[in-house]
Amino acid sequence: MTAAVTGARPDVPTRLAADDLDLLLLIRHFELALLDMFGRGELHGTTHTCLGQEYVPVALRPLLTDGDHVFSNHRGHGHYLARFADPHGLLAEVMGRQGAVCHGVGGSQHILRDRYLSTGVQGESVPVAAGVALHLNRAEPGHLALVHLGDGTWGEGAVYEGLNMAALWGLPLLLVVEHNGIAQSTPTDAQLAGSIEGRARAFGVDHTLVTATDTALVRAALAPVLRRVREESRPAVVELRTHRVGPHSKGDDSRTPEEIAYAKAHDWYARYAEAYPEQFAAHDERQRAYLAEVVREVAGRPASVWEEADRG
Amino acid sequence: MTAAVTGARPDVPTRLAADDLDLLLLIRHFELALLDMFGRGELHGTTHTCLGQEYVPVALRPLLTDGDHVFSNHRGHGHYLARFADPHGLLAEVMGRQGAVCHGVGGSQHILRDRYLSTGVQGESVPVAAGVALHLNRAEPGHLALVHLGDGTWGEGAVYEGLNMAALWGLPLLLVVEHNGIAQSTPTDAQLAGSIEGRARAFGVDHTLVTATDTALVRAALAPVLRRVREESRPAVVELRTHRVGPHSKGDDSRTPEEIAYAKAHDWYARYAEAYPEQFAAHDERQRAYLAEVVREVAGRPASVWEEADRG
Amino acid sequence: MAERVVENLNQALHALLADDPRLYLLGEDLADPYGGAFKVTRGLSSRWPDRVLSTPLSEGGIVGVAGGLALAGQRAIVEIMFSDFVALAFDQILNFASKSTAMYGRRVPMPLVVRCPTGGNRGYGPTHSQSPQKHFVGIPGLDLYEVSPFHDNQTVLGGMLATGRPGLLFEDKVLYTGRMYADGVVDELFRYDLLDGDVARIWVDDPEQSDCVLVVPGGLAVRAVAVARELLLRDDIVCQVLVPSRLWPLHAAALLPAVARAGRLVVAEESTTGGTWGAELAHAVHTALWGTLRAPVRLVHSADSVIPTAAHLERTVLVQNTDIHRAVKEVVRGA
Amino acid sequence: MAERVVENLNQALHALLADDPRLYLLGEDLADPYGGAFKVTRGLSSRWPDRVLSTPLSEGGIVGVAGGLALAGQRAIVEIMFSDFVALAFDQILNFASKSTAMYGRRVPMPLVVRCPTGGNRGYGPTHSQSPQKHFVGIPGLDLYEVSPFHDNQTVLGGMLATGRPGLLFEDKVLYTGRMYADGVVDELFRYDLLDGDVARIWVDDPEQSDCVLVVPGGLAVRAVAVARELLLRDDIVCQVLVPSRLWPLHAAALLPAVARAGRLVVAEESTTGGTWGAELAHAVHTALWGTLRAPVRLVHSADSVIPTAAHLERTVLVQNTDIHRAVKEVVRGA
Ligand SMILES: Cc1ncc(C[n+]2csc(CCOP(=O)(O)OP(=O)(O)O)c2C)c(N)n1
Ligand SMILES: Cc1ncc(C[n+]2csc(CCOP(=O)(O)OP(=O)(O)O)c2C)c(N)n1
Ligand SMILES: [Mg+2]
Ligand SMILES: [Mg+2]
Repeated sequence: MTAAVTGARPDVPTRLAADDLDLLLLIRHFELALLDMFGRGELHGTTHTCLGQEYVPVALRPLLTDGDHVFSNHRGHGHYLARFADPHGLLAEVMGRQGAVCHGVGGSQHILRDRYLSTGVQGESVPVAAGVALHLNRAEPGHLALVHLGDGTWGEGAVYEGLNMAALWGLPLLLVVEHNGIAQSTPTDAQLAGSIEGRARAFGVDHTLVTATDTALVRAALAPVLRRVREESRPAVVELRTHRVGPHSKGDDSRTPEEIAYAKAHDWYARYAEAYPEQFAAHDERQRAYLAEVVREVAGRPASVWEEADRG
Repeated sequence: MTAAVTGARPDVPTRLAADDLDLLLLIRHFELALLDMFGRGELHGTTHTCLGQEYVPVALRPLLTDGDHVFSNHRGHGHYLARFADPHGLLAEVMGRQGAVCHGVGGSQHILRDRYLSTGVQGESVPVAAGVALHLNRAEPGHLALVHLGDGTWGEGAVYEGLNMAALWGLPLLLVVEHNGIAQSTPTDAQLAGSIEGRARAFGVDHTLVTATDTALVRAALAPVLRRVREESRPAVVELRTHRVGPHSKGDDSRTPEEIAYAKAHDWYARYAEAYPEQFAAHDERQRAYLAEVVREVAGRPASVWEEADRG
Repeated sequence: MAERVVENLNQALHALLADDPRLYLLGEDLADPYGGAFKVTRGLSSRWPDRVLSTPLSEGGIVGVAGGLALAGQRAIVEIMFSDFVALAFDQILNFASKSTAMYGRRVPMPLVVRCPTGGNRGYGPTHSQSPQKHFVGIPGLDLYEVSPFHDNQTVLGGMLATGRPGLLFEDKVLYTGRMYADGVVDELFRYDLLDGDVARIWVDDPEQSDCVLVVPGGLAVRAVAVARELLLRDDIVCQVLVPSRLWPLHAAALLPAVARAGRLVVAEESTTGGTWGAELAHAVHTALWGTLRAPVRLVHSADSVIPTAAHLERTVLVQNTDIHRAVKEVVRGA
Repeated sequence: MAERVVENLNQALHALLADDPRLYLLGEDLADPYGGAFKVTRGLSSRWPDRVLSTPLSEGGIVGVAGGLALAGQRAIVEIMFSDFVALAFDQILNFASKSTAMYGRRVPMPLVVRCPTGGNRGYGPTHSQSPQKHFVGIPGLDLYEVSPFHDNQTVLGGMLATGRPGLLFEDKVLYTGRMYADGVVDELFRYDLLDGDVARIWVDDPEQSDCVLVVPGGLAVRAVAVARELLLRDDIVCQVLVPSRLWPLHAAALLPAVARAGRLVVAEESTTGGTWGAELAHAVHTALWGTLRAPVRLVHSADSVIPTAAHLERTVLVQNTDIHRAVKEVVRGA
């Protein structure tokens, strides 16, 4: 079964409750702050921002419980912030300062907290999440394991191995595909033959296409999918057509100006600002200021400490 | 596109030309001779016979040219014999005697001769064949790379990685799936979710289902597929519903008597014998005797020699 | 007579599954009535159909699933049908299971064992006969063990799971049908005991005295004992055999005293040459016993070659008892 | 000033693709205008769009495709974006590409190079900073090389392809932006030459004389030279640095004479401890020079640990110049 929820460019986005809007903007300003710091040479290593894709974890947030496992990937700041509302812990992790959620060992791409895990090798998490779902199915029915992955990650064989076992064994595994049309520098049509819908169906797995970028519409489209995964204990794939507004990592965007303009034109941020200028301005300013304060505070912390006893 | 050629149990099999029948029976008696020798403890190691599936390479034989690459797997004796009509070289390989096609180094599962290659790690050959097809496409258009694989091998991620690249790049790659309903001891429905058809379609790849076990019908169904792969230079998947009449390897058949009886009931061998008793008897006797002679002759040869210069 | 190694393994799995409701066992074709390619898992899926699962052909995926179970507070044992195919799970082992124990800034238990039927001498050919131990030596967070006829597998597997670190257990395929040793007795000449609960020590007469120490992983234990016997009877050389159950991290503390006393060490493995476990052990010994050894540590292993299928060719590649015998003699006699 | 290492690599690829119409280059994101994650492949896909292909994320599959090209009489170079991901291609390397050179009973050319951007010190974290060389040591049929500022990459890559054996080329990521050395001159104190066309020898005053030999793979070459300089200026220790381009098979013949003369050897690598290339080299040296060394071969490497992301933590794990310095001093002074 494939369900499609369209609405790529509704004329007016749905007005959001304050907490949703705040979370969207928290993620946005977190990412902008990071790029800013990288630009000024204040950060070491690399990072991948989710600019333009913030609404995905925000839409999912009330649909998930603490008992659900979330697997994130390289582009995971939004996923983390939607789950924990902890910009300090995450920024400290990226900067290697005290209070870092993983003591600065994992950095931007490798985070574990409660039932949230991210790692840096694409595709690897799908079988791992299937294993978690195998346990949930037996011991904690009604909970699910969710994997965020990009369109490009469907190049990895591990995805199919995991999906096959999840389908065979009836496991509550949800793959949330953030299909932003590109993998690093490679457009989807140069790295993915056929379709994600076909790949889900090939394993007898339900697929839902969501082209909306409106948090409320996306949430409404996702709610029944999560319910089915929980109640019927079988995997599902949700494909969200989304738009990477920023570079792949720090500053590597080799798309044409037209392609970048196209992504920007689909950015929820500008459109929401236009639709609800007053509500937006107030929240936007608040989150921007909040993040500036977070950056200031965390940057002032001493370096993180990794105790011998924690070294595995 | 999916084309289906049915005919699982036509009342009367098509009468075959002498060379086709001989080849079918050559393979059959080769395999029977091997099992016999294993049973008597005369062979070392292991082997996987293609009893019941002999018609697949026989049907393909006139559709392939010397310029095509064939990739075989663990169940490859029929594939080899259909290509080279060389039971001596193959038996010598299995027995480690002089004249062995790979000096006894490769054994039953690892054979390379001209553009024919088999290896023992399931799924690994699909990307390799895609690489060969990439070359053919550029340098020898009209030729193709064919991979024989089983239903169980679709568990391996490598299959999807290879198929994706072949589809993206428009490569003349043909996957011939011998779907015998089982992988070693595991029934297909316990190891493959969804369908092979779906898995081909997922990559935008044509799929053809062939349920006939009648060599002539199978050949007729395959001919247009191979033509398309060559002319249009794009991959295709052919799924042959077939029946493993023997054990997985030497003697490990844990199927129920009913399951084994079902496979036997679909064996082309008995049905052909029944339909054309005289033609069959003559050819059958000739090939049986020929193989007995091959066994006698090869068993009398000295051990194979592997020269230092050949050791890689 | 003592039980066969395959029975000991099978009983170990029965006992562990019975004791621990969190334990899963995954692998290709391991369900009844087939019970696995080498019959190690017979009877298990019938008793615990929920926790003993035959999987698709997906070595990487299965180890990933096991990693997920471990992450979720469960425990998992995976059977890879032939250890050659563990190559397909290299990423899950290197980059997920072992990394996860430490890369999140705190210890994360990952109780997970990958069982690997290993080695040649069965005519299975180049892709079904390898000894891949060496490729996994020195992965932070990963332990390596090898089945031996001296080590009870319930103790070994239970101990591996208890560490909370992922581990690989190598199982020599020829050993399966051999017998376990019991009660400290090898035969009418040789006795054995366990040092630190890990290193089996096989000796004649006096455990504190030998002309040479021969260290081997479990897969070579029977062969090493046969060589030691020959050396004693034919050459009057007293060779003490040490068989650690844990290959990595090295159990140097338990191995060094005997080597120090004898002043001579031979390490034999079935692995092909280069980058071997033995080279690492040799380095530890050369460093720790610098200036006191009578000869350089001698490594014996298979040739730098693919492993051919035909028995007469396989022999030209795989380490032979005569190779080990010759090495010990040369080290002792200084040839 | 000499060109940067990344430019040397890029020019090498340009030249090889221009010279050999059978050569392909495959990898993720290597097409223009992106030109690869580290920009090594810039400009190549524009000149040879048919033979320089950006691939999907499929490390195992890409190496498989390269194996197919090699089998079909072509040649292939694969770029793995971060060498950590070569774990996903372990099966294709171990069980297909290297096996195929020999397992069919005759030599089969498999001209295929897997390029692996390697190592830490860039804050990329535990799954993007590893040095996986050691896991590939001792695979029959497989060669290992490492990029160094002393070795021209056209010669290295051309030579690797010419052997007909598959090989891995490790490329230290920090080295990319550094400069090549040229004309035998390192700086005002040190000179270099190439032994056997493979081992770069860096010396002060007299190439035949040193207090200690320091062997490092190319990724540590710049660091080793810095250490040798410090040792000379601060400690008055003459340390000769040897940098083999080919790590495996070991180039023992070119390394041993200098070690024999000095009687002291330190091997430094960025790899985490255990099962290292250095241990294998140490064993060869201990055996060949038994009784003539003044001290056991000393190995210096990173800790037994995941590689953390934050710079101040990464330093506590990765080998530091001070570690190498201290090791040489201890070996020379006998501390
Ligand atoms: C196994 C593996 N291969 C390559 C990479 C390098 N890499 C990181 S993100 C990325 C692109 C991923 O594309 P996609 O899945 O579409 O996610 P997006 O970046 O678009 O969110 C690549 C190639 C990786 N991290 N892991
Ligand atoms: C990577 C890998 N895993 C496991 C095996 C062991 N094995 C050999 S054949 C086989 C079953 C294959 O099933 P299928 O693909 O359906 O082919 P069939 O045997 O039915 O012809 C298995 C598990 C292998 N050879 N390679
Ligand atoms: Mg993407
Ligand atoms: Mg099958």
